[in-house]
Amino acid sequence: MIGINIYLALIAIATLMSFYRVFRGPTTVDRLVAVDIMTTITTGLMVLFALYYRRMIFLDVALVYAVLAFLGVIAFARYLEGGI
Amino acid sequence: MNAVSALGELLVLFGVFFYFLSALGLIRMPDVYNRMQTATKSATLGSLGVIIGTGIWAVGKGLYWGWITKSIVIAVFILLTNPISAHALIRGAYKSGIPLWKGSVVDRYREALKEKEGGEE
Amino acid sequence: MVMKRALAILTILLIGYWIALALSHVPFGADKMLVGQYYLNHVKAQTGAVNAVTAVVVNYRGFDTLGEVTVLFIASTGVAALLWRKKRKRTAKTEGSVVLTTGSRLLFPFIVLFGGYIFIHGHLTPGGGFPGGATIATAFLMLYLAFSVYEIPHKGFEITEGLAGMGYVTVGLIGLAIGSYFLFDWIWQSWGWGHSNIGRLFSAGFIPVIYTIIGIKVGTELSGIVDSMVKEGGE
Amino acid sequence: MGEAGKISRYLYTVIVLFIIWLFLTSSLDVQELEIGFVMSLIVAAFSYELFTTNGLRNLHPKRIAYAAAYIPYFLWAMIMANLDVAYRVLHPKRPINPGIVECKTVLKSDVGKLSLANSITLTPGTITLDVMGDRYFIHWIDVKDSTVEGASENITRPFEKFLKVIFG
Repeated sequence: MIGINIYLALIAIATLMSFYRVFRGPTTVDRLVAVDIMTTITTGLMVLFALYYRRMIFLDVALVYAVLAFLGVIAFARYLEGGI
Repeated sequence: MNAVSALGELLVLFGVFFYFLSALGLIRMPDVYNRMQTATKSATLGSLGVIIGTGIWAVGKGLYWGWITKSIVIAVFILLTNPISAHALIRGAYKSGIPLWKGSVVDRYREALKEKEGGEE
Repeated sequence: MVMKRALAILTILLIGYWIALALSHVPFGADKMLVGQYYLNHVKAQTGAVNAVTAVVVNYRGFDTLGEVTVLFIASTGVAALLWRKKRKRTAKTEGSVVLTTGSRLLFPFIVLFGGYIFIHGHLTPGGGFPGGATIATAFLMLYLAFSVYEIPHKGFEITEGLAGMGYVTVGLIGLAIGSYFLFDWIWQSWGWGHSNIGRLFSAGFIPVIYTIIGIKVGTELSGIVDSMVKEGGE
Repeated sequence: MGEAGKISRYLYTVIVLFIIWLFLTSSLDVQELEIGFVMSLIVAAFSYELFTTNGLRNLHPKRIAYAAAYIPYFLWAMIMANLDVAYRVLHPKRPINPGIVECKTVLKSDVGKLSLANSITLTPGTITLDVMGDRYFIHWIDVKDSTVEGASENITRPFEKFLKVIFG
């Protein structure tokens, strides 16, 4: 149908669109929410990249990234609540 | 182009659409709580679509069947963790004192917190 | 404010342009390094690893990796020494809500298993002991984040770490005894295990063994670092 | 319902971890299965206390059947939620009417509360803000009913009838 390159480009554009909120803020939580969404979208991008290169082992990279992104967001959220 | 890979590609397209929706929600909504409302849901569903779609698409292209199981693992992980991180973030936002949007109608949480403090004193 | 930001963006663009300019003359894919080519040509026959990077890290440069593990050990000891104070406590004011605590309890075994998966498959996938160990440490970090009173079992971790370090040296010494040099790959070269099934799990000589040891050691060390950093001095 | 015995909890953890391992390696090679079994035994040994309180009771056929029925229901609710979000985001006037409401739940176990909270977060217009005992505080993008009973009727009831059986 449309082809994998187009999808990759579209997802990258969506990531850039959420990057707007990281720049604008205005509060820290706004930026964090945007980062959370960005990491989620990036995980999808990585999975699609694995298909682009036809390497199944790249899926592991996406999973590690998902784990680390989750932990990062949780750490910041707990910090906002007051102390870790 | 067989039916399986067409289904996978369709799912990917579906997911990409929701990714866009989530980014758009992030830009358009007025305050952080509403942004979280719109962005988290559509990003999670979009990920489900893209990731499982990629697995099905790969199998349809004649790659190893393990693609689909592994993509299911990633999808389930995201399905489990994304709401948790959204919950932690919104709780952190509230606790760090960000006010609700001016058009909000009711705030039971503040009442409950006050009640709790009053009970302790 | 806008001026400053615009200046920053301009600087970044300029630096990016310079880097792109400098790299545009380097031909892509043409590798002039002879030793790299040697590794790529001989890696399957000599080590049995599908992933050449892993073979270089563990096999050809095994001694350096031992040094890296030592550096990490020193780093973790150093952080503990630097942040050491008598009564150190957690500063968490609020317990995580039931959603976060239950979620981390459910995810903890999965993340540890995934870390194990990464270091066991070091010779087949782009993983290995260091990322695997780091993933295991993140599982403990998650427990720290979720519960306000959680602590790692310090005694058990120290013993495990010491045993893992000794295990690494022991594997190397067995190599010295059987073959000719320290960290000689005795499983692959002398015993010849796994020659028939390159690409399956039980192959590549002692790479999975070493990586398991490294994974456990890195995991415990990084958890120790997390523990030292999360706590702060009380009175 | 009290805690299950240690052996039951351990076995349940091993089974779950082994299934996850199968999905993760996506291979039926004998060597992978052996290592996976050993890894599940080791990991389960030091994580079963955290992982589960119900043990093998979770594998009761009735619970599994309800869980299997819950998945399509939940996916459907999620797609509906996203169409709702699409409407709100793309509508030029942004029709939102947010607020924080309180709900009561009948679920007892922690895992049940977690899945209810996650389900709420992913379905139409609601996101869980905090849980205190059996009180859920929910940020609702379009408040229709600000009383406790009305909100519970709208938000938590549909999921509870499934989750009550699955997790107790």
